[in-house]
Amino acid sequence: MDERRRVVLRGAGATGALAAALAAGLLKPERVLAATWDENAFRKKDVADALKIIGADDAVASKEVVLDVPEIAENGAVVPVEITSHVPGTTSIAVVIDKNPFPLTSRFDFMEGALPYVKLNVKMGQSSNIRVIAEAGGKHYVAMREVKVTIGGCGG
Amino acid sequence: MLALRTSAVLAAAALAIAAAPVHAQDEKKEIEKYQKMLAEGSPVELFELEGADLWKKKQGPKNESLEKCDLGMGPGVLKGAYAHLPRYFADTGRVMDLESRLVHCMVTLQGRDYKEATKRVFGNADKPSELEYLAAYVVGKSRGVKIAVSTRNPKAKAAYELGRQLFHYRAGPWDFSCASCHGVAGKRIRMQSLPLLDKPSGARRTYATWPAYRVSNSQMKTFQWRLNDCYRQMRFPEPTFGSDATVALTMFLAVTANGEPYDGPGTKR
Amino acid sequence: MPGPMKIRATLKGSYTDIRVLMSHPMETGLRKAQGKLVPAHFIENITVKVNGKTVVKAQTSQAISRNPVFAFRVKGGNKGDMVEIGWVDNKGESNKTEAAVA
Amino acid sequence: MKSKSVHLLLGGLAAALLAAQLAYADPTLLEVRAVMHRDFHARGQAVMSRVDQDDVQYLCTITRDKPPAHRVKEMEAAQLAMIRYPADGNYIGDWKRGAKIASSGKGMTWKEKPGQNRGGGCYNCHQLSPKQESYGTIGPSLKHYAKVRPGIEGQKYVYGKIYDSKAFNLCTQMPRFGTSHSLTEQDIKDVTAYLLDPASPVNQ
Repeated sequence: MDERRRVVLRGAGATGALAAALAAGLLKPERVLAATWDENAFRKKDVADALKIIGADDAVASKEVVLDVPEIAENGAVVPVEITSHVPGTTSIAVVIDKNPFPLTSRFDFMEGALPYVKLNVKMGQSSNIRVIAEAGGKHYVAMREVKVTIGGCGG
Repeated sequence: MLALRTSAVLAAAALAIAAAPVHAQDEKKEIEKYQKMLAEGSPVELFELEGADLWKKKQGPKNESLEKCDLGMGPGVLKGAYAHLPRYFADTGRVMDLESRLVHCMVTLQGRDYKEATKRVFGNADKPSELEYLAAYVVGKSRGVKIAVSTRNPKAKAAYELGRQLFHYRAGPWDFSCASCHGVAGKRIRMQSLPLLDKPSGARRTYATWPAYRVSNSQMKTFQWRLNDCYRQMRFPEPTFGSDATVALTMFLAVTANGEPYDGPGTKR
Repeated sequence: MPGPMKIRATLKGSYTDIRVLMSHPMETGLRKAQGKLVPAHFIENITVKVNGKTVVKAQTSQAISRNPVFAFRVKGGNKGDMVEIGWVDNKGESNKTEAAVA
Repeated sequence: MKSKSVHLLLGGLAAALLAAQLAYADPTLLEVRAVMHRDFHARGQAVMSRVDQDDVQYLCTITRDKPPAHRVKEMEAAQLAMIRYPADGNYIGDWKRGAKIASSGKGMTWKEKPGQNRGGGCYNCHQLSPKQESYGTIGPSLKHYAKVRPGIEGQKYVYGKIYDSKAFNLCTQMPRFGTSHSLTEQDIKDVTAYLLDPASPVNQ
């Protein structure tokens, strides 16, 4: 799909090279954004660092952000998560699992026409809090639930 | 830096109030919720799609597809076929389950060698087996059809009786039978609920949701696998794929589940 | 060769429900097989388009379950609208598919 | 298990009967065993003799775990005689090691080598440490078990129960870990310690 552009991005590495590519008109800004993967945020191992880098370290707890998860997961390989933001003007939702080796699991950006809703399956290494952060008008709103990952079966 | 950390900690403290603890009485409800959400967000349909392609794929010495395979309702008839299996097949004089019948079709229609067709009956997440894909596809065609397995044929009846005896047969170093874990209602192993399988109350829903996608190993699992892995955990020798004993046990469970609308391929933890 | 991918888009009155299934190993890079670490292999970007217009862009990590399943929603919609979803993973592999709203 | 030989002999007869396919209802247990010999195969340590029942397994199967009282006493006594108590008279080992054995559900399967991954699978059926929330309910809760089974008598009982559960409750679903050579003497001492040592989480 966008393989050539990805190669350019990967190869560019430093932002300077990317800026140069943009200036040279090789890439349109909007298309660059489409393939961006926020490596810096996804590689953070500490939840506070991950929250900080996505600008959510001062997020306000909000009942407008609805997080539906089972409180007990029989297997950490698949934990279903359903999220709806009722915060007006929500433009993105991020899903963070505090105790995972890399807490930030995903980020969804909603354009014109999309409802701020997503359902997905995440992996959890152990029992942990899951928090979802909705962004609206530059502010962050958060909802959090604890999910217990249990041991099932005979273990044999 | 310090200020940022403090605010993060405070935010976490405020949130802790919102995160309600799990009470024992809610455990069952929450596990049921997990299972429901798991089924709703299941990738099992991907296996049905692959299975459909495999069903139509010409292969083997005869370069034939399985499209004319008779699963008991006539050549190529898939709708509802699984809901009537295992059953007695006059052409082989045997009671057969889905997997043994599929292999029979590979041998007779595609001209394949039995050994080759059963060389790799259980796959893995990286490479599922042919039978796992095919089972997903075929059983999906019985979704919503009531399970109606007949014991009218004497051999079918004998298979049922043998299956019932096998279910209760205690042996092995740990003295287990199927009933050791599946003979009492309302018990669990670790946090895993154990269905009572020799009574319709427990057998119906459980049987109707196998074969299934197992999220613990991201794999589509057949019913032959289910029995195989139970016997492994019972510390028995290995049941031979497609053998009369495995078909008999399946027969016993299927008949006990009669009347339940089939609802697979399922999704399990 | 990426495995199959499947979209189901259904009009639900005031919104359209979009469900997508993707075959992908989503290897964490932390799992060992035969004593060796299996290299990380996971989808990083997903784009959802309706009638050619991008509505959702997602960035994902190795913490998304194997064989990912997502559900999204768009306002309104009409039967026959085309939904196109594509992904790109960390190895540069990609896949996409489309389906009409039913 | 000596009583196996009798059943084996009868098993041969049943196998002969089975040469013609079973076409009648309600097979006897010997016929069932002959089917298993035909339709199962040895794999690794899971050898075919594992499907041969001893007298306890046979009686419990035919009575659906409700053995007649007159048989229970004599058979439990025979099981009791099979328990090898530690020669040093010490039943208590290392509870920390016992905790690992209690948590592990592994060992004795066809995927494992003999003696490998020796687990007791205790949590599969019992509650033990109050801190471990994932526990099974097939067996009774053993939380704070030192209170239930105090003193040296308690230690001897627990050691014996793990070694051969059938000596105390003939048709219990609990395996005979010592009699079946699933756990070693040291393993059983360690699990006994996990259950009874005051420092063990089970008693906290």
